[in-house]
Amino acid sequence: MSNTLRPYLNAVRQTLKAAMCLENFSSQVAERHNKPEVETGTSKEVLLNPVIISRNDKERVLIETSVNSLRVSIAIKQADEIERILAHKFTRFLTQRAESFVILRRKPIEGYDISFLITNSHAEQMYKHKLVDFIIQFMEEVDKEISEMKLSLNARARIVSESYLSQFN
Amino acid sequence: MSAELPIVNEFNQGPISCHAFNHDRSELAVCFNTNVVSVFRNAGAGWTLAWTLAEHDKPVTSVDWAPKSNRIVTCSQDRNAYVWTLDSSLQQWKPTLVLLRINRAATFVRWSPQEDKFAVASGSRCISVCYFEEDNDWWVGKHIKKPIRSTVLSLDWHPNNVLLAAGCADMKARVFSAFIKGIDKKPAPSPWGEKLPFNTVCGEFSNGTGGWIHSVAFSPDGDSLAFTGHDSTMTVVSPATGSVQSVRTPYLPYLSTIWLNENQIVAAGYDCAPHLFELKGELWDFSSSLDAAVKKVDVGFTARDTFRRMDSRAQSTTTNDTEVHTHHQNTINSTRVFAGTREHVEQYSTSGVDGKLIIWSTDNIAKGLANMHLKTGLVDCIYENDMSRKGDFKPGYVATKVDLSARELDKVLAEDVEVCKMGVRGGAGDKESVSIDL
Amino acid sequence: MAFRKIDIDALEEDALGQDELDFQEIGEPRPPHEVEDEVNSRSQEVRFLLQRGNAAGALSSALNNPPYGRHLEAAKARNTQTVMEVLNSIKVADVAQLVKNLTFEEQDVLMKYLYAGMAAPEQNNSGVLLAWHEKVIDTNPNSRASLDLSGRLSEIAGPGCIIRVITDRRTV
Amino acid sequence: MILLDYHNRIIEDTLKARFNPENKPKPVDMSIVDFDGVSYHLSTLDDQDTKLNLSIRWKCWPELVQYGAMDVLKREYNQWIVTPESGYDFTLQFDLENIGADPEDVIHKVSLLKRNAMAAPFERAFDAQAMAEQEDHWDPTSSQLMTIHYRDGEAIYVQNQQDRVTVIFSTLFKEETDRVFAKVFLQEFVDARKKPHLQNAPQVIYSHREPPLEIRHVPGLLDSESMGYITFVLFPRNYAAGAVREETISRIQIFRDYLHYHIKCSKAYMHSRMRARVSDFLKVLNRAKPEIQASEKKLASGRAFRRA
Repeated sequence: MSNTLRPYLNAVRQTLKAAMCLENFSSQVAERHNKPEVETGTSKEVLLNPVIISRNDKERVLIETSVNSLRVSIAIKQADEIERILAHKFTRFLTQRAESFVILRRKPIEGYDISFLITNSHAEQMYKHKLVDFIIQFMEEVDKEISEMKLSLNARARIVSESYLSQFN
Repeated sequence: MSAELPIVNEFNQGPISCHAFNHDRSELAVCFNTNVVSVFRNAGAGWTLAWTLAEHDKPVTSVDWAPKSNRIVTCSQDRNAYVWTLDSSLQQWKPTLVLLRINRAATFVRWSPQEDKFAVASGSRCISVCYFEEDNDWWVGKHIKKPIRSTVLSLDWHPNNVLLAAGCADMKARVFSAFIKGIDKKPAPSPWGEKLPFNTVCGEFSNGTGGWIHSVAFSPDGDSLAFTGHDSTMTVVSPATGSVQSVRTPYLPYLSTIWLNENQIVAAGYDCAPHLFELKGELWDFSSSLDAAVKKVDVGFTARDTFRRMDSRAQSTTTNDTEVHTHHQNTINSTRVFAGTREHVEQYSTSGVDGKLIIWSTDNIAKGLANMHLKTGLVDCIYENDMSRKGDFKPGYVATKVDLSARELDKVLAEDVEVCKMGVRGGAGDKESVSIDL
Repeated sequence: MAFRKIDIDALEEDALGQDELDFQEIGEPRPPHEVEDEVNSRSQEVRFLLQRGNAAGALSSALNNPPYGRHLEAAKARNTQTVMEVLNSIKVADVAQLVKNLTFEEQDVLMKYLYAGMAAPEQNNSGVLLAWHEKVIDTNPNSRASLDLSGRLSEIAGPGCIIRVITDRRTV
Repeated sequence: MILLDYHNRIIEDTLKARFNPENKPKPVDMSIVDFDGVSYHLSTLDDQDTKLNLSIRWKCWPELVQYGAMDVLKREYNQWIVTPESGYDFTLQFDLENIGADPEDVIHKVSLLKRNAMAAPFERAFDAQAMAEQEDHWDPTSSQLMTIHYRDGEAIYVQNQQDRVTVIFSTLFKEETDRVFAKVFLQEFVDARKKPHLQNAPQVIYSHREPPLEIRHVPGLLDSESMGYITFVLFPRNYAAGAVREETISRIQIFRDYLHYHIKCSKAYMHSRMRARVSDFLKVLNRAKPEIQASEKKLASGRAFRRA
């Protein structure tokens, strides 16, 4: 299955590179305000078509773009209940630290596990290509982390049960 | 100053949102994405801060410097614009009040060629053309409203001081008349139309595939208009011949455009490098990137870099060789003429989000293209333009575009090999399939 | 603020409505049944071409003037299905060559269908779509081997056609 | 530290200090806590510092007494039993000058007070099963289902059959995470018997939410998503008289706390892993910010000039 991982990440990288063309755009609705249009959604003409890149029906990335902000939402592979719980705990752990993550959205979008909100000021403060690298690496690492945690949990369970039951002999 | 390599000025004060030079390019007004505009003077030893124009309370979005009358106009997201005049005795810039009468942010400002009025694009779906009223000593704005449906992103004045092109976020580029009685004389007839009362729409165009219009630019003689949209497309319209040519590029969108001369346009934007478009025969087409950035040579690495590189390599599994190999490390948001006349620009300046202001020279373009003709002048091939009109292109265009594999191209240029015939490797159908004989 | 019930911004007559935005580029809409017939006849033609092994022809005609506009959901789904059939039936080896011969217009349309296909992973095979996506970006034939003056080849890439998928409101 | 101790470490240490002849007796008034809501009170009598009282309070004490806890306690602590302190269920009293047995022994035995109290129902079930085995036609209704509500909402059910004794734990998982983790753990418990070296370990059955057959008739069983039932099937070889029986009784009691302890450990481990991963991500993200190579202006004192 890993053969679709590379094209999947490559497609996400290219789409992010294309979508992350942001500029400073003050609000057309609220006077003297400058808000991320993808979140407010008040001026329709500055919102662009959202696109979805999917690897299978579990793993997909939704990219919603607007003139001054971009929202990337990721659905993480959750094959069974244990992975679902681990993914949930991990994303909650991250969203609670969204403050230090700067580009992480506090609440993921409906139907997705984690969302990034990148505004034009982020694209100004940070190198765009490095932001794209970060998101790609984030996607890889989260998958790897969850499967590692699942393995470690199974290993712990085996040790715990064996050490308890082996005393009975 | 027609140095070969581009001159890079680093200010290291954050992203540059806009810049403007004075008449002799000795002084430079720049805004670092803040609410103040810093004016630098180049006393030979680089740019030193001379003045700070502080009147706005929100980020300044655009600045323009009238060469002859030496007046600066700034506009900002706080819906205000100010005209600054230099009080020569106190050596201080004094702002004068401008009544824009807009209730949204001002996004773009340009002096008219005769510098008797300036146009301010705004987010309240209108353009405010301001002229000076002596009796109450302020600038007052007249609104061009219909049929603008969204924020106006960019403006460009026609040489005749009356026509004004505007690129807007409703995916339309329009040409308006900004004729103000009492100030403007009746303009000479132009392909854009004769009777031109204020606010008449002399032309409305779009790229065809959506995308807000980021920049508009009249050709040197004003008969054609080039505009770039967010759909990475450059369109050139000339009402005289009625031709509308859209050049779709495979690159990222362009945020600013200037004409070098009647058949060369430079556009720069999210690809962090100025790109050249050329008119070949009747067909506009993408020519090449004008940023010959030096390759990041690995030799002579400092220890810190090697560790950082090892650290980053150990860290990310994906090959992140997406280092940006261009002079500008981030988006270019404004390109302006630096030296030369409107008909023949010798140097142009670009400023970007990476806080750099770079002055490029245009004479190396001609030389570069020449050597791309590969010396023999034998080049004769057909180039299929991207209007995808199959079959009806005329043979015999001299091609500067070649479609070679990377290896072949390097070989050609590296060894100055004598090349006799080059062409486009086409597939089935009508394109002539010719390959390179080295 | 509960007492303010009226959404003043909706009354702003200049503001562009979503409906108007989506169909601004399309011009006068064609009658739905005419579009449906065209889509059905195209799917037969494509299947016929595929059987005769003319993959390039099948691809070009599948991507030819897609059904844009309002109330055409059935026609759009049908056309997407046709394009998916073509994509799935072409061997990965000659994808690169086929993509090389597409014009810009056909490439943009192909990209739209790739993203439309990926939006419904349960029906379509995302793996195939991803492979095509990679090919369209890397060997974008019309991305000129743009030569900059030092002879260094600038990056061949096709983010441009992705951008047009995002900006073009004529969605498939 | 995978296996939990059976005895109460605090009591053991405190008594070691108090029984130590060098330390002169001094007034003591400590309240100590243990798993499953057990609380102890270690205190000296008001006037005599040499008299040390240790009393225990447990919610399910009456049930334990009903299943013969007093006999077991008498057997273990006969000489030190006194009338229980007010507010507590059972009290032992020691005279520091004359402890009445080898101090080491006493300390170890006393720190197992909770274990000994809980041992009663198991011992009764084991004996009942031993007798039931002799009779050739044994009447199953004669075996008594002993329930110990040792924690709020959770209980242990002990019942003997003719050839085995079943011990059922009903336990409550507060959080969904606990429930899912427990499922993984208990799946391993159930699969453990397949391993060669665990052949004769007791059989473990886990059923989530619906109670096993043996206790289906018991009234008041909470039916909720977070309820789990773990059944241990002990065979005579698991509780052969002597040291094996003592060990088995101690171990079977601590099972519930053992399981929950390890679930919490896993959650803590996951937490530390996530924290490490987050700091990695932050490092990579900060590398995205260009280091503004502001030309460091040096002040006269050599310190870099930082614009405020």
